[in-house]
Amino acid sequence: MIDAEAELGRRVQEFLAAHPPAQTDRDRFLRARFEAGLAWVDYPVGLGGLDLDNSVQPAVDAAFAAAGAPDNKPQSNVIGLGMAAPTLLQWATREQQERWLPPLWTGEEVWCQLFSEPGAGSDLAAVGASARRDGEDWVVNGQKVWTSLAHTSRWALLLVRTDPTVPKHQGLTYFVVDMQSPGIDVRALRQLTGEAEFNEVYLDDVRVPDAQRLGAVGEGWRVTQTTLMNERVAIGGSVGSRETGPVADLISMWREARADRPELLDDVTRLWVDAEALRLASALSAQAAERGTPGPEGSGLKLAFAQLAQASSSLTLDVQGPQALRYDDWTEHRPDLTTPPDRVPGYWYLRTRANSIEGGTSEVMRNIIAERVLGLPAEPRVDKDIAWKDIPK
Amino acid sequence: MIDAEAELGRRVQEFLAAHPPAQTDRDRFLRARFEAGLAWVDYPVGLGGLDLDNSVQPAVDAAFAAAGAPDNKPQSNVIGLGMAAPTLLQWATREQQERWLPPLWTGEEVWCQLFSEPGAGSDLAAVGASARRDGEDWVVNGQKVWTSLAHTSRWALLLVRTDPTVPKHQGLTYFVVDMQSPGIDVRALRQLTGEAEFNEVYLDDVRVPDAQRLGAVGEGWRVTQTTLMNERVAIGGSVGSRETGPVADLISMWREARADRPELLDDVTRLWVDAEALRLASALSAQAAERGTPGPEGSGLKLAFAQLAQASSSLTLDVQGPQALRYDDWTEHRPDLTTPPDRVPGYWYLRTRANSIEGGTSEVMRNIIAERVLGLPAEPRVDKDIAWKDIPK
Amino acid sequence: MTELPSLLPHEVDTDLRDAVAKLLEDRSPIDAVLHRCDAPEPFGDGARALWAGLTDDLGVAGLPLAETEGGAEATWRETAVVVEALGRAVADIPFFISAVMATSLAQAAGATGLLRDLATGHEIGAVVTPFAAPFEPRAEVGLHGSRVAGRVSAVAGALESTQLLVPHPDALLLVRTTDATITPLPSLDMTRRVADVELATVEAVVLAEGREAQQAVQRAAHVSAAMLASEQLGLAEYSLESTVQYLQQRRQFGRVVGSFQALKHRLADLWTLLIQARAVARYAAACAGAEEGTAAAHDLPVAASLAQSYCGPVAVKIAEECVQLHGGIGFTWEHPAHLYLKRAKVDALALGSAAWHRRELAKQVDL
Amino acid sequence: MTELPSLLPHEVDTDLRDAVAKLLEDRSPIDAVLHRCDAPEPFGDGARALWAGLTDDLGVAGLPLAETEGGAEATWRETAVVVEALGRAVADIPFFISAVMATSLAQAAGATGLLRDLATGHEIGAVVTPFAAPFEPRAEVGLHGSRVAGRVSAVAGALESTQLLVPHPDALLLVRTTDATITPLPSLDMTRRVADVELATVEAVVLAEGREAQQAVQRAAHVSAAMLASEQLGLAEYSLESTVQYLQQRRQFGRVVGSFQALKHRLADLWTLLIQARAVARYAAACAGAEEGTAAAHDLPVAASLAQSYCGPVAVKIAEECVQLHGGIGFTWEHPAHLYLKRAKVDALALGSAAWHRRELAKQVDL
Repeated sequence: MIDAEAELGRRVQEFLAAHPPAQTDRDRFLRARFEAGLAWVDYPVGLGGLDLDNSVQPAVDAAFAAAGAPDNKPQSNVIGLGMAAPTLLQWATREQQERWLPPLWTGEEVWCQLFSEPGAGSDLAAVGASARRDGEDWVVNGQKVWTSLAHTSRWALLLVRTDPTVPKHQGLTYFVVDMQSPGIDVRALRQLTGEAEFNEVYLDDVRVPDAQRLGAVGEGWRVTQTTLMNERVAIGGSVGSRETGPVADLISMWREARADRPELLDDVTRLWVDAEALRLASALSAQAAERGTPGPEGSGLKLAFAQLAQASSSLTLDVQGPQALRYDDWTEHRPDLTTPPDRVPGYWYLRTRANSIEGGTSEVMRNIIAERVLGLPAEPRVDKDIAWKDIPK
Repeated sequence: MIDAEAELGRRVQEFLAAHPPAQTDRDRFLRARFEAGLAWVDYPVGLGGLDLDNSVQPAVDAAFAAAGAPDNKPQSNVIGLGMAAPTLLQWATREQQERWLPPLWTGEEVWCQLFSEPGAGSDLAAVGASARRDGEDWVVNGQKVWTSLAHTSRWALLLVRTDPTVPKHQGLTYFVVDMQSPGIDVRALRQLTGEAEFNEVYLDDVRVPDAQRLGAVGEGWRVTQTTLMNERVAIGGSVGSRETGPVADLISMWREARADRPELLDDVTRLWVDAEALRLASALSAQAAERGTPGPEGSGLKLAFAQLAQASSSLTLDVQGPQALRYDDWTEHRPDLTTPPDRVPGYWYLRTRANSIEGGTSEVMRNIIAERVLGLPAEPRVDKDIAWKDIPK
Repeated sequence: MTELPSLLPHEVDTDLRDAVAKLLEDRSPIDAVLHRCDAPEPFGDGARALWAGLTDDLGVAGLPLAETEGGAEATWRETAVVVEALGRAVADIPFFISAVMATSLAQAAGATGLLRDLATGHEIGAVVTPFAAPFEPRAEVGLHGSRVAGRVSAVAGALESTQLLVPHPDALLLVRTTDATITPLPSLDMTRRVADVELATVEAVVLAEGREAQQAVQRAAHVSAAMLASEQLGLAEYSLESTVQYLQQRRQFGRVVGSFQALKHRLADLWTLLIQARAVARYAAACAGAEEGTAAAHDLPVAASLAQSYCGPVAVKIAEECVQLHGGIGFTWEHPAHLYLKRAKVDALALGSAAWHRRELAKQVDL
Repeated sequence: MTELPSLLPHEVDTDLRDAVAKLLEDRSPIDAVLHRCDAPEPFGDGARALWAGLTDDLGVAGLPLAETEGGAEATWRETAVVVEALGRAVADIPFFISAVMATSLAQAAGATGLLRDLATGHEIGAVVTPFAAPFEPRAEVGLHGSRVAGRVSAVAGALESTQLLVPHPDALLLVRTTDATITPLPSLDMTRRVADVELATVEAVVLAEGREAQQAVQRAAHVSAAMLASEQLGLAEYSLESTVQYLQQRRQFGRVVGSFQALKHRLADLWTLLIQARAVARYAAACAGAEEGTAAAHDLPVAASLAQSYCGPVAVKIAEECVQLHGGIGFTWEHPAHLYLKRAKVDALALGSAAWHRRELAKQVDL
């Protein structure tokens, strides 16, 4: 193991020597890193990796960063890296993988996810966008929503209904669709913060080659599970130090303003406590995962994170006092997702409302905990055994 | 109206002159008051009343109290007065009413309610205690629970299943049963406070004459609704002055102990606020009822009352400090229900746990509000259209 | 039972409420409010039409004023009915600022001339105090004879106003808005925008001095806090009703979403808070409107802080749950849920936070 | 990521936990605990058998002590495993009082002889401080040379004890229980009864004096608060598990009650609190058990107050919900839910309330 790590370290140094970051074109450098198997070291050889354990990835990334190598701007392609890549790894053919994975990893091609619809939110399996077979293609029609990055994406993961006459989970099929295809209309969706972080995507007779299908026809729900599982992982994230994360602004604002607002001490302390409890629980969960015995805490941590982020951003306004009424920017614009935006507390009060909706609502998290962790029975289901088309909508 | 009130006032004075309280035997006095129609003035003539509006009752009671007349110890017979009487008024025959109402009102006969069972709590319509017709009698078997006053009662309101082959709400029948009947076994049920306020009642081949049936066979659920409706009314109660009710102990304890525990000020103030909000909401509800436009607030007020009582009694222990660990009496005994017991805060912390269970759980209150007040749909019901005997238990 | 004032609406209240609601429906549908949030200036034509309807047609700006003050000889109780209706519609007009804050202050200072102007609605008053702070005399303002100088931040209604009332520790002053520099700020609640007010040694009319000025500010602070609760009640009522309606229609998992028990129970809890907030707001309004010398009038400081301790957090909670229970759609700009959320949160900060009012209350009732 | 100590159980912890759990199952089933609550004296035969099993057979009373102190050379981390298991079983033995409170105090005072006695379990120590108060030197006790006099109310474990440790502002004293007058009190938590302790000018051994005594008490207060969190965790775990089990079996309305979404969501929220309480308790134990000079050891005062700010209220909430969700049966004496409720509430009051610890924490972390 230690030999293997040393060997890997040598490989990285050799690569850096052969491709000095300062003298190498960014895209060429990244493509070469992918080809050398130093992109995702746990991926197969030929697909950006070396079939190693993913625990060694941080050391590789650190070595590249230390050498001043360009990174693949992961924040610009979160869905591609976090969700599309593992889904392709599991479900795509080798040929598909070789086409899609390299530019995905280098960031040359950004990915998005066409899953949610106005009528299929928490109940994702209810998607109504349809695909009809026509020769070697499928013809897709429908409307998707909450699509972040649709406006910068080359490819999308698409979940559609190919058979409305069977129960809802059975009639779905999963495709990769070229966002440059005719018939795709991406419209910015302005949200309550003023920004347009998400999009609505209208699909009007969009042709998708059958060769871009992942999994069998009717197997779309299973493929979707792979994608969603990785979404949850991505949301987990790392454990910061004390007073970072959702309470950071609150605590620093408090230390500035506390002399004027002593009545808020107990409220602030309560959230300090909640933040530290969540941080320790996240650390415990991460330690268990590192040891190879991951627990079922993810849904609970997401739930607690949303509550904490919302409560903290709300109290920050109370602590801030008169200036809290000052907003910064209501103009409709695309947020820069690569760095956390430097915005006023009022912005965060509004933005954190989404923490309990995006990536699985808090209500869905509670269902998951109750059923999968605590083993409580599912509620009576009225839509399980009937054809999708017969479900009341 | 004013004439009618003056006339009623004269009637009361005449009665008091004819039956000087100081010189009249208690039972005789009360019986005479019943016969004079001055018991429940809104009841029919001959059944304790004068067919008047019930808004004049308080004035009558006040006049009797002012004259030093004995009362009918309403706290010893809460179920009789609050629930049995209105049920008898609506469902019993005149003959039954004439037998049961006079000693009920005078307190010579106490009543209890044999409704809940171990397997039928919130789901009262699931009662499994059975009655089988046998000549002019019914033969009852089963177990009832949470029966307060069973050990002092002469009569009980009994809900039993007479037909297990029809859906659960349809197979129930309602009886009045003599608690002195052979086959009735009343056992004290000790609760977490140490007291035995309630009972379990075992019914073993108890014979109940068909003449003691209220409503038709199979109509028991409708009769039960009358009883329960009056339970809710009884729980509502009157509106006291500020700092009375569930926060009274907390506030007085706080004023004693606050110098030692300044960190609790905000918690205490929050409950003061909640108490005042509930008091004002109760007052608004009472004012609406007085004006003849009662609102649907009852369930919400009960819910809020339980929360407040529980939170206040809990915080009282924090305020009390070291002495909070001292309990007063764990011995199993029957509480005296005629006066509010003078107990330590720890007792109230425990006793108030029942506020969210007795008389309809807080969960049932929330269902009622959601469905009857907000008009949200009922959940899918799996037990509605199948025979009671086929419902999984 | 202690004798409480009536908390029920009188017949005239119902008429008043219906008249205001009708006007709002005609002149200020929610989409129009939403649209006006993007306008560079507040109080555009649509909002002005609504204002005119309220002040000219219905004449409700001077409800609590005496006839000699240009008023309708009603009380703050009736004003509360208007405030609640405007809250339901999250109306972007300076009614609360001018007809409640400024008017209560002018009334308490006995500024009859000003009151007559405010009552017509042709003059619009604003109080130069940061909206998200306790309503108190401002030390940021310097007084030099009858000239005032200073800068006060994030003042609500200054942009719409024509007259500025300036509470100073030693005097209550009146300045024409045109004599001040008003810098608009992008505002968390764009239906009630805030601005910085700069007074560059401006000549002012002294409305009251010394203890009289202080008492006037205190009275206005109590009346305003009490009346704000009715706005919060209106916000909460509308938010809850619209959420219930949405959940009665929206389907997921083949079921009406409003049939899911977890959501039903949350809505039941919110409704339970709402009926209590209603009683608290009505009591505060009754105390504000009570005749001097009565127990209710005497209880106004308690009722006002109680109202802001209770109704602010309830309105915020309900508005937050409204966004949450609408799912994604509630997070979009085009759905009005966010207007209620922003107003509710700003109102909870306004005139002293709930925590600040709890401290006040604790002093008042000896906790 | 800041380097945190491991919050996961070690292999040896799992063995320890299983051994204690087995012992509890054999010698202290919950019905036996319930039965003993009605006994006039605490620490009857059954409880003594359990105590003997823990101290003699498993030898866990001296886990964190050095060999020279009669200990097992483990740390408070391992003691926390025992405390958690005892909390799950709401065991009515003086382990927390003697093997945590008294032992941590004797250890901090360097009272080696006493530690050896406590480690065997043949002597049982109790600290003469009101259990429902911050763990601090007591001014009720007067010190006259080496003689102590005074009365301390509602002391936990005094009835079971053989040795009393008396923290006084100027010294830490040791008195034989037989030299004191112990008046038993009916106790809210009958599984950990309290008594008034009267010292009528009794000769005492001085274990430490002045600043040393004060530091010993402070260290013991931190260790005890940290360890109490593991007891609270155990209470909460059992309460939640038993509630889930009950709701998986109980049927109403033709459905398993645990399938009702409102209850499922409440249980999910409780579980979310529980996993956080677990991490907080583990961290506090790790800090208590950390080697001197490490970051974790330095953080003990914060970790201890954090633990009592968080775990106390969580255990109470879960125990209260356990009673509620059991419906009527949870309100009966014969069901053990109330034992957990009473213990959880008393523990939340013990060694400083959550509100008191939040104040301490605010000072520690500069809020």
